[in-house]
Amino acid sequence: MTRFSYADGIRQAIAEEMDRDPNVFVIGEDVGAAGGVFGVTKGLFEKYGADRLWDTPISEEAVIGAAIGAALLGARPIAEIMFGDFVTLAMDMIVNQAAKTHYMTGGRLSVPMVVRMVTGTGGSTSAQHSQSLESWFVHAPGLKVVTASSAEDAKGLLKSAIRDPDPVMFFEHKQLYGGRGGPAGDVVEVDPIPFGVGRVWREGTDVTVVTYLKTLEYTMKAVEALAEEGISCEVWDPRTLVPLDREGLRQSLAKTGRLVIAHEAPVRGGFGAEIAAFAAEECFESLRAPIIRVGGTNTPMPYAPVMEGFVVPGPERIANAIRRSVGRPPVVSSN
Amino acid sequence: MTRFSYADGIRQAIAEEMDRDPNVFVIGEDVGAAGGVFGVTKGLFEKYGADRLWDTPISEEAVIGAAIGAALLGARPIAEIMFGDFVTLAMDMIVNQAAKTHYMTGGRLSVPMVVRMVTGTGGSTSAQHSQSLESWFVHAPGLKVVTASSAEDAKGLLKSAIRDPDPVMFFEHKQLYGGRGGPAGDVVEVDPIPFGVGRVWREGTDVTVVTYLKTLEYTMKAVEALAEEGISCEVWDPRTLVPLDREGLRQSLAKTGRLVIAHEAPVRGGFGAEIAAFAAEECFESLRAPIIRVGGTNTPMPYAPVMEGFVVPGPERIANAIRRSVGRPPVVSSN
Amino acid sequence: MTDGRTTTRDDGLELFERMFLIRRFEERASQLRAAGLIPGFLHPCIGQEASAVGVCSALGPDDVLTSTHRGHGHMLARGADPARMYAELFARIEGYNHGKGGSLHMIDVDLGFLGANGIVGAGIPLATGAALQQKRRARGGVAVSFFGDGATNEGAFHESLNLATLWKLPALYVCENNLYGEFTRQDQHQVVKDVAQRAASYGLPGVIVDGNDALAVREVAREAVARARRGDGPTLIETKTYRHRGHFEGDMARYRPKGELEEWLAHDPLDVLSRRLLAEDVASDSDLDEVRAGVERRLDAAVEWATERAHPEPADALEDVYVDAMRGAALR
Amino acid sequence: MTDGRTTTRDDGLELFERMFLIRRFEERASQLRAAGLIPGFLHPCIGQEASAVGVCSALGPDDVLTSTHRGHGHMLARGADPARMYAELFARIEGYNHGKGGSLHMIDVDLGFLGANGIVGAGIPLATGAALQQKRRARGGVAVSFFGDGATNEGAFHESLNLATLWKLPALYVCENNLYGEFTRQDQHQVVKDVAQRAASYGLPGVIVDGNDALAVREVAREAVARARRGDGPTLIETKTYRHRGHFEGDMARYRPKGELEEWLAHDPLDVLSRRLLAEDVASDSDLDEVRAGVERRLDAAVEWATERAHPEPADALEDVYVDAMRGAALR
Ligand SMILES: Cc1ncc(C[n+]2csc(CCOP(=O)(O)OP(=O)(O)O)c2C)c(N)n1
Ligand SMILES: Cc1ncc(C[n+]2csc(CCOP(=O)(O)OP(=O)(O)O)c2C)c(N)n1
Ligand SMILES: [Mg+2]
Ligand SMILES: [Mg+2]
Repeated sequence: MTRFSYADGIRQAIAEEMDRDPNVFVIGEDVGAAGGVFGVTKGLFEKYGADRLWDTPISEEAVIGAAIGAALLGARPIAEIMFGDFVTLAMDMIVNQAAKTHYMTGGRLSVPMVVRMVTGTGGSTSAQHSQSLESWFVHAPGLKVVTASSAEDAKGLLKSAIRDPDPVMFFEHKQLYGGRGGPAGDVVEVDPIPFGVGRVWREGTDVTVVTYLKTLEYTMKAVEALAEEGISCEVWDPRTLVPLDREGLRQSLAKTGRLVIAHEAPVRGGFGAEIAAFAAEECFESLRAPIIRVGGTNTPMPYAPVMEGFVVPGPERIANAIRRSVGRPPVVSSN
Repeated sequence: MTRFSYADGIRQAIAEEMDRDPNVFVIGEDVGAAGGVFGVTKGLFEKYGADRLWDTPISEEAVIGAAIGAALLGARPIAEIMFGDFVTLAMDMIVNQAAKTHYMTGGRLSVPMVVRMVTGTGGSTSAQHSQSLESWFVHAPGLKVVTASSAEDAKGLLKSAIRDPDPVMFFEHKQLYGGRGGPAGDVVEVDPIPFGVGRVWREGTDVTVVTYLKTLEYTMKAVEALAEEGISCEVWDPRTLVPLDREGLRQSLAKTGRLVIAHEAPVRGGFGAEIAAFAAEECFESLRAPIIRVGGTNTPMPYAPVMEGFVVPGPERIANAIRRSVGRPPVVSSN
Repeated sequence: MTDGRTTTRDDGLELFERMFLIRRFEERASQLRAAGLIPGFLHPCIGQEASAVGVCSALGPDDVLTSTHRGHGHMLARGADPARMYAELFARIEGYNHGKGGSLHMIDVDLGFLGANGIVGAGIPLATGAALQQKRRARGGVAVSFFGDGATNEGAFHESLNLATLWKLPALYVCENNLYGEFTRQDQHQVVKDVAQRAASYGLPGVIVDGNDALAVREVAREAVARARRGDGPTLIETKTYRHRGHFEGDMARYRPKGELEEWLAHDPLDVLSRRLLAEDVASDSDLDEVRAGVERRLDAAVEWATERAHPEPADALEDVYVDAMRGAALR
Repeated sequence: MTDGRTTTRDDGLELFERMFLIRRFEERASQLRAAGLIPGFLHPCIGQEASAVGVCSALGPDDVLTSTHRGHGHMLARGADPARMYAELFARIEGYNHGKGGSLHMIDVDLGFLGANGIVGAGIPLATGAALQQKRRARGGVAVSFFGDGATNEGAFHESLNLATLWKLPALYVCENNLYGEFTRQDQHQVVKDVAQRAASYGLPGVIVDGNDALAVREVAREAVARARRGDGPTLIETKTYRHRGHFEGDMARYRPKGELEEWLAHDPLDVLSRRLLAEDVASDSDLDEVRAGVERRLDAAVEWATERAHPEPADALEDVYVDAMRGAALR
């Protein structure tokens, strides 16, 4: 049986791209000798050495800045932000520098950098180690934004991200890694996955559910249950939020006429708003029911597991949103 | 005749609140002795002295952090970020600290701080001095977000912001100030304006246009012209993006059935998405036409005036969006 | 001390009690986590007790503090209630933060303990602002910021110390140099050997002290507090210490050179103090045993109390986002 | 120089030419802005020419630089074309950045001039990363970062110098201390008198030099470059200088103490050099006049050329957001 975890996918993508291109290197806090806090880069330091994996001080701004500066001279750095929440310390570098460089220079310089970020909730890591900030970067022109929802996608999308000539924000959900500490899994061949091509995880006719990262898993659970109630859901994963596969989504909506968007980030101002706005602008004639967003409550992340579970939308809440979308009453109390 | 500029409104709100409450102070780069880069705090240093206006080094993170720390001990600091783009350097302090403190501490501490920010385009200040970042903060639970579109609103909303027990992000558009250097205007009495109450700048029946800051001015121009074409527009300014006056907007949409949202920030992931999503979720039955967002192009801000004018939506582009919303053809080429 | 002793019996035993309380609080927390009672991260400060207790014993009631991810020791040194701390770690309503914060965000408002922090370095600007307000209200209060060696590479450290010296703020910047930032040894994250050297950048005193010697730490802290209260500005104190455990519960600390831990264990802060108390005849073995037994009883009771506290309701998650939430209605 | 002179005729005149070019480029820019040809901000570097020219004259073709909002001097000192610079300031297609950047973001890729920057301090990490890549590719190139006294209070400065010393990067950190950050005098923004003192925090040499003496600046820069190329790591250089004008065009600089400007005018970098060349008999008055006339002719031509360049089309604003925009389709 093939053992191939999400962490394996990421590690293999990095290794294969490092083999392919000497300009690729990894930079971040404890990414080298220690193999990363989540064990994602484990074993790479031994194989590739200190010139390909740069362990840094705790200096997020300078670390991202250094990645950008190296990229300006032709490197292909993969910078890691340990928990996505810490990206708040490098926003100037990412948004004012990396994102705008190509534009401000009239196309004369570019920043082929990847910023890998652990995102999302899990294990009561509470308010400062749990955020899902993808929508900020969607609103920063010049960046591409990737969310990887499976091991294969992680590998294929990361390969594309590393080869991409533009700065790419790469979101990895901490609950998807598949456990630190175990031995590395099998090598599975995955080609680079082109940006801007969504993935249909399940076909359906009644409702389109747009979702990604850990919430995709919850959604799959929800829609399986709903199938037994006779509700046919199409589960659509954008894979890259920028660029967005507008055609793919349009086609799905033309078929189903109903839209539910589910993600872990707080609803207000989240990426779901952008999807909803797109649909209400460009697919209005297809829509047969109000759009529904299911997302994190508009709160920071609490510590207590019971509250954490309330904040993050799970299968029940997603299922009830879908039921509502097709005019069915909710089942059990939804939070 | 009353001379009362937007800058006057802000300056007077600060002065009156400083008179009222010794815990109020201003902190920022060149806000004191120099009176601010836009002259907004001119004259206050002479009157209130160095203990009420703290001129800081160029250290955005520590400046906002210092404001938060002081607020934890009961101060009511008004911190200034000179150009909104520089807020990227203080995102950890604002989002991971100020916004979450009340929540993380189970309600035991709070951060009654205002962050004033110059926002928007004008005068070819190009990519790093022109951004409109309000939607990031809308997506950060724990913050309130205010956009002041007129002199009166600036004064009344800032007073409320200073008195508010929570951290408030206060956006001031650089083109609204009314020119640096002139003498201070007349004192106009304005009461604190409650948060969460939108303002109808013009009543109408065909289309609701949601807009704020400088774009409100352009919108007013556009709708005046459209009135002659027989299109009746309701211009609705949320004034506070968080909290949002959902009821007010709902009522307007119930009347008009059509929605156009206009702002300067790039469309993708902008606040317009949140408004569109709200309408498509909660006012779906009212909607008679696709929602239209008019916003900045999804680009950084270019330097050349002709390009700058193209990026920022002006009266023509707004008018054409409204025409499209009611099924009329565009007039002149819209960008 | 006039009689050649470094301290008195009461004082010596009180310091020892605080330090032993921290040690045992952390050891028990580790077991409680293994037993499934604590859901989140734990960063034990075992080995660093003297630094926390030495500094906090130099403070007065108006003083305030900010801390780090490794904050239990600071909080207990300041006098916090271990029962409510355990309740918070267990994510219960009666925990310090009503179960919303956990280890990384714990506070005690009454004690001026403004919070642990999950962001490395973030407590430093906050303490700086607190010091600013202390100065503004002119009641003689100071603000203390604890942080690690790794945190001194963050911009927040730099900007804050510059502000504080410029404005002569009544602040203490206490760097607990435990030789590691996460899995990275100090010589792999900065070239300077002594963090105190960084004081030169800002024009404030930079003092180095044996961080495992509570009395020595207290002495430099007292001087710094006096200086701050006099209006002479902040001090950077570097306490040289070591964490006996891994970075967090679960980290086996394999990155350490052989023998390093043993060396530091031989300089355990509890032993340093108890040996001194015994050698100077300030306290007896049975005094110390009594203190130890008292602490165990107190912690037994604390754990028991905490274990019996109620869990929050899921929907409590919606509370406390805003002080003024306009009854929740308008904030969606 | 073996004959007791500090330099040769060719070299001396070349330095003078560069400095005079910068001076006159800026003076003309000011007039051109007043005449309405330049729409955006201008931060003139008049008075600081020796620092830019001194450092850049110590560099080789593989070296790269980052600059600040006050970047025209650095760019011209590196050899950039004033005509394309004016074209950029005029926001024309043939400007260095196709009219998309303006003064704050100007670059010359061929010269390794990685850009002015609108964010104070932001060029420092970028240069650090460039130095990292210089080290990785091991061709002996260095990276230079210019920044002001005010920028040294930003976290970016601190974090970058720590990285660079840790990794012994081939970098020069050149702080042009012109006594002010915007309208705030140095003693109002930091306690230390010499920025070079901050080197102590990172363990790299901190060198102070008369920033108005191009030859002195060049000497310390050469040493720093040699050190970097040898693999011995970065150097912090503080060039003591002064801006004769306000912070930006339009600022009347009323915040200056009386007499300060006059003192510095008496130590004008152009005079410092020309006086030396004359005193040492390296060049004559007519040599200098010839250089001046040549510069004026060059700038006449540059302005004329730039004035005649085409404006971009409004819709050009949509280009250059991404290298790989997938034909624009998917990026909305
Ligand atoms: C901004 C930020 N970066 C990284 C981390 C992850 N992290 C948590 S603790 C830690 C090490 C801190 O080292 P130090 O400051 O020496 O404190 P110590 O753990 O030794 O007490 C790191 C890197 C974080 N929490 N915040
Ligand atoms: C992050 C940031 N904060 C503030 C500003 C506004 N600003 C532009 S230049 C400047 C002063 C910079 O001083 P210094 O570093 O000494 O450089 P100088 O202008 O003296 O050359 C300031 C505050 C900015 N551009 N970026
Ligand atoms: Mg440490
Ligand atoms: Mg300066």
